[in-house]
Amino acid sequence: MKLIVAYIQPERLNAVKQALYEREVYKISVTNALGCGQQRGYVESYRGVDFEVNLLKKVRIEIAVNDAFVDSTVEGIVAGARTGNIGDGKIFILELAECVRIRTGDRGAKAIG
Amino acid sequence: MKLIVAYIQPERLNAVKQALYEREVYKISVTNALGCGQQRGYVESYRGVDFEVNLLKKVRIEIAVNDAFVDSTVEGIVAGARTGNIGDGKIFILELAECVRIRTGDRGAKAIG
Amino acid sequence: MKLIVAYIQPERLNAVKQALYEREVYKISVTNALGCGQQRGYVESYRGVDFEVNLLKKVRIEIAVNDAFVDSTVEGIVAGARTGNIGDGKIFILELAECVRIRTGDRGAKAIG
Amino acid sequence: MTKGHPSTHSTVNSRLPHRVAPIALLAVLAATGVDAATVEQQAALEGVSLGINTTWVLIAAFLVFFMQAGFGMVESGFIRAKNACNVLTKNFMDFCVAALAFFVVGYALMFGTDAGGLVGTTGFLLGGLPVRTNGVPTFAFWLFQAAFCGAAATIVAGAMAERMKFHSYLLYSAIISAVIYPVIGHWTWGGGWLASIGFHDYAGSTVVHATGGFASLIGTIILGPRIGKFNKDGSANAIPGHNIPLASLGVFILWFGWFGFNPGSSLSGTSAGLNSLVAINTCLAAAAGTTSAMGIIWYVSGKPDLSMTMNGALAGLVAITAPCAYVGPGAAIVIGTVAGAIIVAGVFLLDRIGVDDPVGAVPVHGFNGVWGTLSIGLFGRKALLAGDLGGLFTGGGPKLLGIQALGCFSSILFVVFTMGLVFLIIKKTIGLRVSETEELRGLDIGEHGMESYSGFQIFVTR
Amino acid sequence: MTKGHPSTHSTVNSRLPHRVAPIALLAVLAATGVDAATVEQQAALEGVSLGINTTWVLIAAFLVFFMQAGFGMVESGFIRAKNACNVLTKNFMDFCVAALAFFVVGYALMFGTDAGGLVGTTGFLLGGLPVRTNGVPTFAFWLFQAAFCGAAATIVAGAMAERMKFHSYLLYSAIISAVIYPVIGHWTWGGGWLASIGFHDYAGSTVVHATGGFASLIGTIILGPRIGKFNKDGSANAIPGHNIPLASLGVFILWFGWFGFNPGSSLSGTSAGLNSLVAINTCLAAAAGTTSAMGIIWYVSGKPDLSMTMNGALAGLVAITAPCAYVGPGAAIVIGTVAGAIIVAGVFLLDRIGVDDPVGAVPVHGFNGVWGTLSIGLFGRKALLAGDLGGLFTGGGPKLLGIQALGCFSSILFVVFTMGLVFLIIKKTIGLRVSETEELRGLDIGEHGMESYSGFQIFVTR
Amino acid sequence: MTKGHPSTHSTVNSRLPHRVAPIALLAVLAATGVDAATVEQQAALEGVSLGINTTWVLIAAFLVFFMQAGFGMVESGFIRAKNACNVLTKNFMDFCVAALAFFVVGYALMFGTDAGGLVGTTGFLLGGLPVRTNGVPTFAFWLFQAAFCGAAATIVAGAMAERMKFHSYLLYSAIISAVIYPVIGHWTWGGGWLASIGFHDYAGSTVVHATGGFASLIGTIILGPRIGKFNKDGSANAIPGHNIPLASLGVFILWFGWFGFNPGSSLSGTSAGLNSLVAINTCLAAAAGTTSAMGIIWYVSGKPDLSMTMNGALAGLVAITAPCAYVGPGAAIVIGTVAGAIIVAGVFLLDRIGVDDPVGAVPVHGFNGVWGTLSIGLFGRKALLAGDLGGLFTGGGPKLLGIQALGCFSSILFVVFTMGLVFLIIKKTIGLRVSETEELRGLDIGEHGMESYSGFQIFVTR
Ligand SMILES: Nc1ncnc2c1ncn2[C@@H]1O[C@H](COP(=O)(O)OP(=O)(O)O)[C@@H](O)[C@H]1O
Ligand SMILES: Nc1ncnc2c1ncn2[C@@H]1O[C@H](COP(=O)(O)OP(=O)(O)O)[C@@H](O)[C@H]1O
Ligand SMILES: Nc1ncnc2c1ncn2[C@@H]1O[C@H](COP(=O)(O)OP(=O)(O)O)[C@@H](O)[C@H]1O
Repeated sequence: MKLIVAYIQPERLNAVKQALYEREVYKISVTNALGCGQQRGYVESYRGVDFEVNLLKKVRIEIAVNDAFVDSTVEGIVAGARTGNIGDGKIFILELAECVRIRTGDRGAKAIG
Repeated sequence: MKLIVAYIQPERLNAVKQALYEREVYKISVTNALGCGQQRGYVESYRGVDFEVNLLKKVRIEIAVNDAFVDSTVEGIVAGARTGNIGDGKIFILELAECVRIRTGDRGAKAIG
Repeated sequence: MKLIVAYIQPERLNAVKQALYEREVYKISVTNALGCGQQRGYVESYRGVDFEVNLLKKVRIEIAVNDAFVDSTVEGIVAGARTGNIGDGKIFILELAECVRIRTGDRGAKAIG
Repeated sequence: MTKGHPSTHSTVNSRLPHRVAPIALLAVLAATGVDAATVEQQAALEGVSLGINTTWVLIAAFLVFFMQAGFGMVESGFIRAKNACNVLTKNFMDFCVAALAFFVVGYALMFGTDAGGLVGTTGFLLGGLPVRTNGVPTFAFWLFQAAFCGAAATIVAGAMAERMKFHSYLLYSAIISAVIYPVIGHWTWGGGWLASIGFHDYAGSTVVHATGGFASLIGTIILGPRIGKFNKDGSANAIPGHNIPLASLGVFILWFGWFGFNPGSSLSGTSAGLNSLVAINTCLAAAAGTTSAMGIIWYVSGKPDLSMTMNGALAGLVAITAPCAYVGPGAAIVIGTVAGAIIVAGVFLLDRIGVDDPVGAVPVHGFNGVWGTLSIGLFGRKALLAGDLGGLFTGGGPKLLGIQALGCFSSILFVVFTMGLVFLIIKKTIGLRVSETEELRGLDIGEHGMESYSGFQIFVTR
Repeated sequence: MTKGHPSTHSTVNSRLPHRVAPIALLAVLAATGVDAATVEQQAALEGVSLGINTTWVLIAAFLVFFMQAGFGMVESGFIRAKNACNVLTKNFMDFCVAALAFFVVGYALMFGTDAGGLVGTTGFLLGGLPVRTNGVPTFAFWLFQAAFCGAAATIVAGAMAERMKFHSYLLYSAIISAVIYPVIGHWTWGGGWLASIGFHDYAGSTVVHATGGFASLIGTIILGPRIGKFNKDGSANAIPGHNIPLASLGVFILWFGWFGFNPGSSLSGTSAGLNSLVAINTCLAAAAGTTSAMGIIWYVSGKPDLSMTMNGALAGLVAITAPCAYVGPGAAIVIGTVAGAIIVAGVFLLDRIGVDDPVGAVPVHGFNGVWGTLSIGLFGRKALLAGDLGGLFTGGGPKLLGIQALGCFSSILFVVFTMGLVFLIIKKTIGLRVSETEELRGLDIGEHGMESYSGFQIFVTR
Repeated sequence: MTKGHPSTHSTVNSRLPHRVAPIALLAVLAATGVDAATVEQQAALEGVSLGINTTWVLIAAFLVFFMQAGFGMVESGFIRAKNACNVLTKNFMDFCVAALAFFVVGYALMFGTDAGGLVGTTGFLLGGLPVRTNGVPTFAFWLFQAAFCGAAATIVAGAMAERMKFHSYLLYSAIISAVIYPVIGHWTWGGGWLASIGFHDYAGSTVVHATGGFASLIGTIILGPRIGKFNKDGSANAIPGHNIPLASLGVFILWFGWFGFNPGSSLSGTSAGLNSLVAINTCLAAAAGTTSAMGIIWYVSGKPDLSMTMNGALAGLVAITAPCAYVGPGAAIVIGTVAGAIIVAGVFLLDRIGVDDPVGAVPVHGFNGVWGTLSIGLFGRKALLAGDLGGLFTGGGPKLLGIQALGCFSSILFVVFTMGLVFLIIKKTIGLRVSETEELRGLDIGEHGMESYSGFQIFVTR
């Protein structure tokens, strides 16, 4: 099992969800994040004082999948999130030691989906 | 050491905290999340246009524990979060390579608690 | 590759970013979190009813780095976040199995920076 | 030639004062030998006087209407974000339902020809009414009174917030504005039995506020507390409001609107002295209520809690509503100060006895409505009361206090009994309370299918 | 001796009524043998009468000004957080640009000496005007009218929100307040051709609201829908507003301000009966509009949607604006009820035909502006219309309805044509629409370099 | 018979104009042979005139009171969420403390019998005052003035926000409303030495705004900047406000309230022409200030910053406050335009010299208070000034400018000196500033134990 973490542009979230659905990945968790990467920030100003905002709004996605689904999940995220511009985001893949479904107490591969 | 990540229903947070206290797990970190799982979303409408909301409000808990505490922690989360309804949530367990307490520079098992 | 997760005091974020810049770590992701650790909470009251707030506002940082950068990153976070007071925070280090840059499809060490 | 709005306007504008003289009056005066110019001027004078009185009443009515916004902001700001739309919809509909119901039946029950001192019986749909009432056009008088009716209705929205079904609420709202409030209003302001025994309530501490406050009390008791408000041992938990700046704006709007509520109740812009007295009393009592509530909660809990402080302002305003025309500024300060103490004690009391009133409507409107009404019996000045009774501390003996107590408690009894019945019947039939899931997720989504703050990250752990 | 503000004040205060008598009038009256005291009193009376009328107009103007805040809150609350500052800046500048433009040219075009029934030609920079206009000081009249002008301009801000360039908007705003609105206003209120054929629009359902509403319609069509509003198959997506409590406050403020807008249009505080009629009608139509919109959307979509309900209140207010002085309270309720149906149908219609109006400005102000104007031709009462025409259902035959339709549609035609041209020219030259990136990130950052809610976690996934 | 509120009401309503004639006047007039009807009418006329003047003053007072809400929303919207409750509590208590203090001592010091041109000495607790003052009931006059006092006090809340201890603030607030403001007010409006040398300040650019603004300046200097406002090299960081829509609502409310502040200062609803002039000037100066501030910041920083634009509106309003009755609309536009430039320059200046004023209170109220006061010496018209002096650019020579400068600077000197002393003493005794931890966590939790937006996710990294 793997835990896939991805940072994407907020406005791509719906496309990513769509792409994952098509790949039969239905369960995801989403949080709001701020990211600082290659993408240049922008300048805000407030009553005459400029300041650079270099933490840009991103969306963080977390998906636990069985190993067989890793490739299609990654591919789905890329398909949905990619625009070709800097700031498109990153995907991180972690080894998932165990997974528990709270409702039933199921564990492992069975619990994940 | 393990890093335990759990998604639970927001209104179960206090019960989970309580259950963990009873199991001597005092340190947790919490973030706001949206989740899309087996639980059906609901329909909102805005000025006559319906739309399905399938990202439901969840709470994400992160707890780093020594291996000895993994079982009781998982059990505590389940005890606090379980209602038996779809949407109760999931627990993911990751291998934790290292842990550092910023204040003291302590590392490893000593730093975790 | 490692995924470094750190919880710090919100007001130390700028200092941490600064310290990481100086150590040539430019890419980070940030989320809002609530933490419950050794630090005592505080009492709020609302129309005469007191209640203890023991989930304190924290900031969660996530940084993916190549192994060579782990030490300097950890050291940078400590340098920026440490005040010596309880509540300074923790750093967790996870093994990172894979990393993908969405824009280019690059994988591994190349994708991380 | 430049001109403004067309036809009618011109007519209206050219209707100079000397043209409005009623023919009859002219004739009478002419017959008595008064010269024509004087007669014309007398008529003109009355036209101008009517103009200023109507202007006063209309502007006051607009201000009282605006209080509805204040109620909405206080009620929504003091509850959780997930129920804000719901309470705002209730508050909105309170005014709309009140306006329509007060038009169709309420006004008739309240101000129609008295039957047995209990209820009015004429003027349904405003039919068959004289052009003027109490010296101003009946339509202006109606608007002022309709806004009062809306205020009485919406008090309950806050107390029963976060758990009451929307359609049940609509039903409640229609009943209180169409029947309950008008009947109580008739007793005191419509020439009913309380008016005849000399009960005084200048602008409605009892008629409006105690009515709304005690309807809230019985309603919230029947409805039960919100999930999570009380622990198993009976101790109360705090469920903080989600938007204190919005609530504070609401308090300011209410205070602003109260300057229409109280001073406007003279129905007369030419009553310069009276209006000024009422205005200064309103202001000082509110200031005193705020200050004393803040001081007491600071002393008791160690922090100057803003939510309690703001309730103190409202407490002072409610308390001064009945006596504002009958006492001097010094007494107004005393009345407000006591009101501030009552609100703190009242909030603690309700928490102690397990009654869940999310916004403090019961102590603000109920308890202080009683206090304000009674305070006339303590501080009322003979000269201002225009009778031969006065207050206990102002040399008038205990009689007036007795009358005040009788009027206040009989009104409350009536509202508790009738509204209790209404709520019980609703509970048994269509139900009062939303399901637990809906309460946890929030009534905004459950009842209205929408969110108050779309896109914002909000914790709903409580 | 205690005294208030210095010199001028004292002068003003000591200027007792009997001193304001114009010499000429005194002479005339004296010559006719009327005794001096009476003459003085006549002058004094006129002074007082002028005072109350001016007070009425000024207070009404203040209320209409305050509507600008209501528009701002409704418009910003009904859109996404990322564009709130942008629409608020537009709304702010609408009033400021309107005030300056209406001072320099607008007033002259609207109320200057008529040329061919089409446009006014004198009074630029308020030069050469009489001291009084329509019985009140010209400056007071100007302020009331300038506030109307600002309202007409800002309606468009909401409809074109979330995607229009800021400097293009400023240009639009200057043109509508300096030229387009004044010309349409002249036709009806400035003695132009519509006034002469007997077209009635008491407070501006056509002049203000249909003008703003149809400028919005043509503008939003030329501008195109927001990214993500419509799917490829043409079906509409909901893009919920980010702050419904704020929007609801805005609706209350608008309703409050409307009590200046409509009743103030008599320009006369001494018109007690007329003002009271207008006020009650305004209130009842709004209440009916709210109730009917809520009922219908509840029936249609299964939930009492608050955003639609609030639009219902505004719909009722817009619809009653033209007929408020010409119909009775019963008709006002009917007019409001129909308005509530129109708003629901209108919102659905625009979604169906692919027009994206984020706040519902077109159905609220445009469609209901038409309905309100036509309703005079249906329900207008001869006695109130001060002519010999009446409404279709009130025994006046179809003629008035025809005139109303002509007036309304010719005004709309003019605005659609001229504003369409303006928007097209802007589009071809400096551009109407921000870049896609800017639209996605939000205009607050793109156009103003700031955030509305700094520090708050807000999802911008839509 | 239908009737309204009981007893007193009826009495009041039946008190038709011809009944209010003071007996003495009747006797005098009768003795001079004027016939009885005329005498009665004269008395009635005066009653009506009093009614309209009182109505005007009361409504203006209500509007000025409502400005307190505007201040609260601007101040809280322009700071960080973690300190919003704190500034709102301060703002609330400012008005309440001001009302009570102005009742007990302030009014006496300001409007009591003059002693040496420096201070009033009678009327503590409003005792022993005449029934009328400046032609209106003393109570109405008091309310109007008390609201001004509250405004002067609350200006400081914004400038010293986000770091000042709450109980120290309360102390400051009591001192400024009980003593400092009344003394300065006495000099100009209470018959003091500035009034006698012909200093003009119609509605308080100096008396209210410069007083509040320069108290802010000295206070914020003594208090020191917020943590993180300035870098080591002295350059300023932006600390953006957390709720710009709320702040913008606040600006609208202030503008709305200013229509009571300025036009109400005539104390006379019968001064139709004067009130209209003041109203149009107020509106145009605000519009010009907004437009020029937006234009300048756009030019300077490349973006039309809304926070600066809104400050421009307030700058224009402050600047026109003194001259609004003495200049024409053209000059009002010029005064507003310059005010817009002053606010931008002022904000930059303070950032440059290391003074931290979170909401811009010093440049808005302080610098523009000075500019407005001086502008009378530049643009004042002889005819309106009711003396034989005029402005420099209106042919009146430099003398008036000199008097204005003297009055303005001596008032400022007094406030800077006395308030400086007060703040220093507080600093040395109970302390001015909260602890660093508390400042970082926010004063809402530290001082009041509550959060403004419970449940919302808010970043507090700054
Ligand atoms: N090494 C990293 N550690 C943590 N987060 C990262 C890292 N690299 C990228 N991110 C996240 O991904 C987002 C996009 O990265 P960026 O480098 O701007 O895009 P791109 O992949 O197109 O070069 C960043 O804003 C940040 O949130
Ligand atoms: N495979 C997964 N990857 C990421 N998050 C998941 C996954 N499965 C469940 N979740 C999270 O857990 C929440 C509850 O899951 P759900 O399937 O609805 O409940 P249940 O465990 O009762 O079947 C989801 O809303 C989501 O946030
Ligand atoms: N074992 C843990 N699991 C998850 N989060 C933790 C853990 N320990 C600490 N944290 C996070 O770190 C924050 C700081 O921890 P705390 O113990 O208060 O500080 P210190 O490291 O100075 O003792 C906590 O608020 C919490 O968010």
